[in-house]
Amino acid sequence: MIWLALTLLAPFGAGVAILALRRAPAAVAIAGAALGLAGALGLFASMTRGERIGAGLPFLPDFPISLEATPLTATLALLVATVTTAVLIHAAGYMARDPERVRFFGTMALFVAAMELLVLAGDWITLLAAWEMIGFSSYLLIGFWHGRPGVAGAALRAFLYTRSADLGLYLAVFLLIGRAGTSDIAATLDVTGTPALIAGLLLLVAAAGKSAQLPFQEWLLRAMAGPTPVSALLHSATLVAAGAILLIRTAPMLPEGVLVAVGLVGGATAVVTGLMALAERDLKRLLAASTASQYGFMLIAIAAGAPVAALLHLIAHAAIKSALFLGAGVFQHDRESTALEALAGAGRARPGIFAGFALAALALAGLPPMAAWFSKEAILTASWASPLAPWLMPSALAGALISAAYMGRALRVLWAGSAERAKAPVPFMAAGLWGLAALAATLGAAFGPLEALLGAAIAEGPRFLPLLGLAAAAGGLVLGWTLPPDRLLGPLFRQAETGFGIARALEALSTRPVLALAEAVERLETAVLSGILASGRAGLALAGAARRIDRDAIDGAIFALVDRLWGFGQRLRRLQSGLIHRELALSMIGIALLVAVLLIAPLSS
Amino acid sequence: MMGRDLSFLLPELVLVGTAMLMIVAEMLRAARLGLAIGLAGLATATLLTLPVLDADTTVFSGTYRIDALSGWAKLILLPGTALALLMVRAEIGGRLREGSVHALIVLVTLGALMLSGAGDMMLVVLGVVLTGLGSFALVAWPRDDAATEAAMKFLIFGAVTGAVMIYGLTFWFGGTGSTLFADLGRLTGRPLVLAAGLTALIVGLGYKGALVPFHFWVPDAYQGAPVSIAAYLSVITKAAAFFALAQALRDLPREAGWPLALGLIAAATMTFGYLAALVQSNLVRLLAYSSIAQSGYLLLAVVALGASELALPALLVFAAAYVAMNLGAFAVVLLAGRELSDLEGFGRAHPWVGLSMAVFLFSLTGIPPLFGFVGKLGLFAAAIDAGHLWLAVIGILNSVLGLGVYLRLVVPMFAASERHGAMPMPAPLLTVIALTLAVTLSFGMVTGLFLR
Amino acid sequence: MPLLTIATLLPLVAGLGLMALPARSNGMAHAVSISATGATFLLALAIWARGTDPGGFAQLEEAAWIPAIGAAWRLGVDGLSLPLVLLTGLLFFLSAIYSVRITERPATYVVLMLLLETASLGTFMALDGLLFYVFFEVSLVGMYFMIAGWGHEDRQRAALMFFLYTLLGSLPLLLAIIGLYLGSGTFDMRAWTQAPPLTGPAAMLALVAMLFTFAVKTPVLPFHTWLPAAHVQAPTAGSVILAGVMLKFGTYGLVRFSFEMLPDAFAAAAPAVLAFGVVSAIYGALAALAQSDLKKMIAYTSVNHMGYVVIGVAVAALATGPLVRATALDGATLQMVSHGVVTGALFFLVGMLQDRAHSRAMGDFGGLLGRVPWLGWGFIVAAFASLGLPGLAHFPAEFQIFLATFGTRPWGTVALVGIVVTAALYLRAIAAVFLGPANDRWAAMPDLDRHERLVIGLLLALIVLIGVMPGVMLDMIHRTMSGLVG
Amino acid sequence: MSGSAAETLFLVFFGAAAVWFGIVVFRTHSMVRSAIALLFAQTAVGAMFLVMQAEFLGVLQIMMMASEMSIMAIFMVMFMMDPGGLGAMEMTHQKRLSLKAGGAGFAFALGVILLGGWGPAAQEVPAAAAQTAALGRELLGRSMFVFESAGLTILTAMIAATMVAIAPQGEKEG
Amino acid sequence: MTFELVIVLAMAAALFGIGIYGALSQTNLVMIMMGVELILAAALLNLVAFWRYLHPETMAGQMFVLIVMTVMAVEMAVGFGIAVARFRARGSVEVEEARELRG
Repeated sequence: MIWLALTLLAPFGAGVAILALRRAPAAVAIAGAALGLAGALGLFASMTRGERIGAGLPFLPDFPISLEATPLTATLALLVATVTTAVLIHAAGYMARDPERVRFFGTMALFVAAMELLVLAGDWITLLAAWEMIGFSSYLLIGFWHGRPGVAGAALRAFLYTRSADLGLYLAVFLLIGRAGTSDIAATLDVTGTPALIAGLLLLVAAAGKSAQLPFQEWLLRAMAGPTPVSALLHSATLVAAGAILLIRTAPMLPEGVLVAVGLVGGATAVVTGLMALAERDLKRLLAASTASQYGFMLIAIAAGAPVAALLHLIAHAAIKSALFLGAGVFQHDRESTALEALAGAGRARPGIFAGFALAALALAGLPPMAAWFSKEAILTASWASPLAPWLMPSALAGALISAAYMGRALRVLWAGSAERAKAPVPFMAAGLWGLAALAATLGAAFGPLEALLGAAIAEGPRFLPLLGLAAAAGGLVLGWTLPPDRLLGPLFRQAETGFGIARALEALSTRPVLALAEAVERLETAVLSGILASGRAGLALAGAARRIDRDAIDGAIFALVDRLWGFGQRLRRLQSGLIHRELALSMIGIALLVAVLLIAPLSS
Repeated sequence: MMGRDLSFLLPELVLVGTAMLMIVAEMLRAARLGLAIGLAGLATATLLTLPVLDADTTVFSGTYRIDALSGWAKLILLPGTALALLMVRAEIGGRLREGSVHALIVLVTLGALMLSGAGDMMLVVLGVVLTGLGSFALVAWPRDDAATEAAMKFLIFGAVTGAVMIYGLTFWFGGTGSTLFADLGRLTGRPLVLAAGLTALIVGLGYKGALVPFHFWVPDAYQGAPVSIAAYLSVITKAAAFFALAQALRDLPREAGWPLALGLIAAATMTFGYLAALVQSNLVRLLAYSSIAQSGYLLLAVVALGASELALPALLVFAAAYVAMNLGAFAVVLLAGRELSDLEGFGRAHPWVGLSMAVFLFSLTGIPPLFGFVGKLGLFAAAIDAGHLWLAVIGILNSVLGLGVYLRLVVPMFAASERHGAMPMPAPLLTVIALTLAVTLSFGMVTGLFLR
Repeated sequence: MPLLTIATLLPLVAGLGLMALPARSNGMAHAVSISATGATFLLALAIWARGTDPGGFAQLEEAAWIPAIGAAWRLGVDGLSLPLVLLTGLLFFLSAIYSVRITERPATYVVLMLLLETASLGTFMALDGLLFYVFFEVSLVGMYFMIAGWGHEDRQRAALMFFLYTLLGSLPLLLAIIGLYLGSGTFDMRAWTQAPPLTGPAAMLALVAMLFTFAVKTPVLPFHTWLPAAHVQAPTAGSVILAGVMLKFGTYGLVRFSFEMLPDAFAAAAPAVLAFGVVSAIYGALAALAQSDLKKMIAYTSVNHMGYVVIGVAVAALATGPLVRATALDGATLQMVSHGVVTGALFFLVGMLQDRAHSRAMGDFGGLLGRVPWLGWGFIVAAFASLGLPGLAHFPAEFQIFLATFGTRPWGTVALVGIVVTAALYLRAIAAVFLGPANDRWAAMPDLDRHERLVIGLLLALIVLIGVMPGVMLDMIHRTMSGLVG
Repeated sequence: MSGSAAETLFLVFFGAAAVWFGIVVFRTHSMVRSAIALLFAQTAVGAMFLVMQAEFLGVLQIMMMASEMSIMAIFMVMFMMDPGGLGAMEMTHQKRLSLKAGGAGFAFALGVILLGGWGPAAQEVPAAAAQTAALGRELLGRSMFVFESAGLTILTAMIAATMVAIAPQGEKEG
Repeated sequence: MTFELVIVLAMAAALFGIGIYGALSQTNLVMIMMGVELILAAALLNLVAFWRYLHPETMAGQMFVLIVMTVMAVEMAVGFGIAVARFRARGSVEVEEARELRG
């Protein structure tokens, strides 16, 4: 209980305290994150002792909030806490001179709290709430430098893309709650049959949106407008991870049909976004595309029936990618740009940082004995063994090759150019980076016990698979180091550069119609209004405007209905000719009608 | 027998005496005295009505009815007449033959009482003629071009419709051998005779009650007459016509078809009145058309007669509300001027009177919690209860039209304008406005407590 | 102590007292206004503290009015009306505080506000059909004068449009009320609820009349066109009251009258009502997306949010299980409160922005967040609440509504696209007004002052409170709704 | 039966006369002639009353109409710029429509008369003296209120007529 | 039903028709009043005929006749009074000249 509360409330309290006190933001944030880390460690320790921890709070009638720590969620909580602590330490340096530090650290701390809530959620409503709140926090963080041109648009896009995909989660949650009669996640995992298929597909949509899988990858590439620590956090253990976490948690429920779809999305993303990363001209965008591609791997793992492999890769990737971003942040700090051209040689100017960066990059490429090697291995094994689809393994392998290639390319660019003199040393940033890089290198050792803890060991595959993986990694690195991407990719380069037109197609299919519809609605609104006005004016013209009463204040204001009736009144008015004999004659006609009615009415009744 | 009858007729007798005394006062050229006598007489008659309010009987072998309808009618018509007298005093006080006007008004009110208690065709005929003759003279009182033209139109319409009515009613006499409405049941199974008399009655009383298509005289007569006379005509004689219609029709089988005919007339009247009012720029004419529209609403209650118990109460409540709010509105017009443009900024210059006018107009529209709303509520309830949902719907649609009409007055009143400086505020007029305002405002909320 | 009667009449009496005073200074008018609305708010809290009765109405107060026709002064509250009463008390109080800046004929303005408060409270608490209608209509007159007298550029036209539209809309309700009366012989709404007096075609006719009224008031497509016009022209406090309180008359009536008093007819018509709700929600969101005028945009989002309420009520009639029905009604009721608080805050904020800049066009601004952080962050939080962010007021309500909808008529969840479109439009508005390069035109713009911070702070606190602990409202609502459907 | 035949004959004769003079009223182009024709028409009606054994009413009709018509003639001479009252002048408009209206009125009335189902006719009527006595009882008994109302109407008419007819002294004619 | 009754009623109906024609077709107030007189004469004839042939026992018929005669008289009196006033004000009693008030 206490660990659970500490994990959640420490970052939350830190965020509130920062925003309220507006003092020493970095220190408070790091303290909060550290306390949270302690809590997560405590939780994890409890798990290893076989305890189960849960808590409930009232929320909606019949649907309480519940929190739950299982080995899986505790592991994830620990991961989040670890990465965030490191990133916050780095950010203390990175943001040292920013006048809006308070807002930054406050939002970061709240973001972390939301992410922990997501991870530890025991019921769907809490999960959904946390899911949306991390979207909101990331909106604030991506839009942190809101004064700069383009930033607001990037933040907007990030939130909108993920929110559109979130509809899938909403519907899935409605469906699952409706089926199970409870919002408890564990209980709903028993759902089977068609509802499970539909819910699974809906969850896939939501996860694809958050994890920037095809076709939603675009927002992630643009989300680089935020400060680098933000990117580090988003890409590693938090926002983007949420999608994969969702699928990992619900994996027991997913029927085959969904798994095929997951595999399709994951495989395609791994390859396509990998190619995009290769063609990228901006370091941070390259890393972003690489993130999408790595999450594609995780989806492949889930499709192959090995969510544990996905979890391992998630952990490995979290450490690696945050380290890479922190490194990129340092380079950006030096060169005040993230364009690859501008960064040429930036690595050689800070060999220490570059070493950390390179370590992480090699890890990502999948070189043994670093973390990603193990996880990629596990994924390859699982996909080889998967009876589901024969193309899972090849696509994973291709993805691995491409990952290695773009990492090789990045290293080459950073090393090859002219080394200008670096600015002042950056101890905080370096500390964060090295801490993470070290994790990236060594985490693999922890995977075995972790698998044991989760009770899901990965089966051994054929012998040649590790060799194949190693070959892909090494080959990719070499190719990326030696060949410029346009030669490497050949005719694909142009396509990859523009993201294969997927983003444009998606916008053409969604945003444009919506905006067009909105325009149409607006036109309808004005047409309705002007239609009323026009008919009112026509009525006035019909009336011949016998007298001008425009002087009266009211006339300008007479509402359209009255306008229209005006003409009618004028016509009736002509009956009132003032000539008695005419009026009398009209009365006589009236009498005749009256007689007719009086004669006919009794007959009809 | 006769003593008993006369005791029921005390209010009428007091009023006759009052009229005689007023004529004497006029001969002595003592207009103020005449007015005082008139007010006192009206007050006495009103008080004398109270003891017989619960009666449900007839006097003189059924020719005159002393029942809830005629009793409440007196309670509405007599105070209304007193208010009208005050307005007349404010408008033409001190001018020639003022006393004749006062006396005529009391006499016409007597005719109105005859109508509202009529149990006999002859009384209806006499009532229509009496109120008509007095009204012609009242309208013609200024004797200028406009007034005489108005009176002439009024007269011609009145004479022709009156003659048609009399001719038609003779058939009812032929059919039943009686002139009592109570005997009309004998006509069952003779639709033609029934229709002839009905047509006649509707023509004669429809003219008096300003129903389409017998309304043509209304705007002209109101415009040509003094404003206070227009106010008087728009409430007292009109309300009396509806009371007479109710007295006559409640004994007739609904199968005779009159509910449908009257329903159609009601719909036409409401719609026509408001549509025509919409385009007026002369305030008196505008109010004339508005009062035509209100006639259509009053007719809703008559249409429901015999099918809904709510019909008579609805008729009385709305008539009371109508008398109060219409008199009030005319009183403000008397103060502000006869043209729509005279109202510009009036409410800002004289906030209390302006506010009163807004209250009267909103009440005429039927907006709660004003008296007019309660009246219309009863009318709609009666109509729906009687199975004429369509009429209620038309009534409601027309309420919106009416709002357009009345907002044309309210809005400029509160617009910024420098037109109005200090102006004389005759005390009688302020009294009228205050009293009608009190009734319009409070009776909407509290009358219910006194209704049985 | 007849707290309900006192709360209802207190503002009116204070207003009349102010009118009767011979000499009135501006300060005095506002002091009366703030103290009267404040006292009424306290009374509303006291009524809240007394609580409701799960079996029906609580805290009944009766007095004779028109005994002849069975109409009486009947007040009472239940879990449906009490949250709305509290909301009304709060929003009027805040409007009074905000309105201290009004210097144009403040006494009249205050009297109108107080009249409106009496009418609004009366509408929610009346247990007599006739009394309900009276209050319902009086509010119309008050709002008309409010818009016509203190509105912006084109106020006369907007006021007329508002008045004609809603009067035309409310008169059919009168017919329906008359129908209920004729069917039962009384105006007691409790009797109408316990034994629905109309059946068959008569009930259907009455329902159609009612639905028309409530559709105009709510407003539901295609009867919504008065709303943007009225909102754009209304003074800020008027907009807040209109959106925060008066739109609820429509949905409150939908539950209280259509759902409770004509259950069979409403159940038969519910698919159509649901369709209208869905179309309204989507249409409102799309129309809002196309606006460049902030106030108009928020006005259109009201169409969207109120559409969800309509969906909730329709689903409650369509669903079979009592749990689902209660969930739908819970959500609909909570959504009314949430919308009042959130949209109230948004209108206040736009009003404050307009006070400073004399413009409401998004394009005129940019980068204001750095200049006026209170205003900017207030708007951002309120906007995210409005687009349904969890932890803020709209989420629990919308979640319940959609949960029930999905379980009953899955196609109804099409309206979910509304939450994406509202997200888009708010983000766009935030980006245009508060983010991006700062516009030098507004370099001297002052941030919120003490009064304004109080107003916004209270509302935002409530938004978060409802979002995090909906139980404070929902428990009471849920008890009543469970009784209603069980 | 012969009495009845004579009655019928007289009724037809006077009836035809009344109708004929009625037509003449609107056929001449002189108001004086119109007035005289009306006088004859009313007199013929009065004669019919006599034939129908309503002697009192018949006499009343003939005398009243005679007096009234003379008043009317004087008025015409006074006001119509036509001292001789014999000159021709066009005094009609919308004749076709009026004819149709008159025809329709006649037709409807005739329809009611022919299809009214009046039942058997009474053969005997009270003698003149008895009639007058009964009428007196009716006047002072059952119909007293009506009768008094008629008196009140006449009073009103007097006041009304004098008020409008007398020149507005001090305002227009000094 | 009897022949005499129908004859008289038919004659009255004819007078009624003529009266209506007159009231509608005449341009002069006095002439219009003559039309009204004819309609009232028709009513009188009706009443007497109904009394004579259907209800001789009741005197209400004769009473009604008296009332209608009164009505004729007073209406003419006031009518001419108004004619005088009109002639004073305008110099004519032509109805077509009376169109100041309209609309």
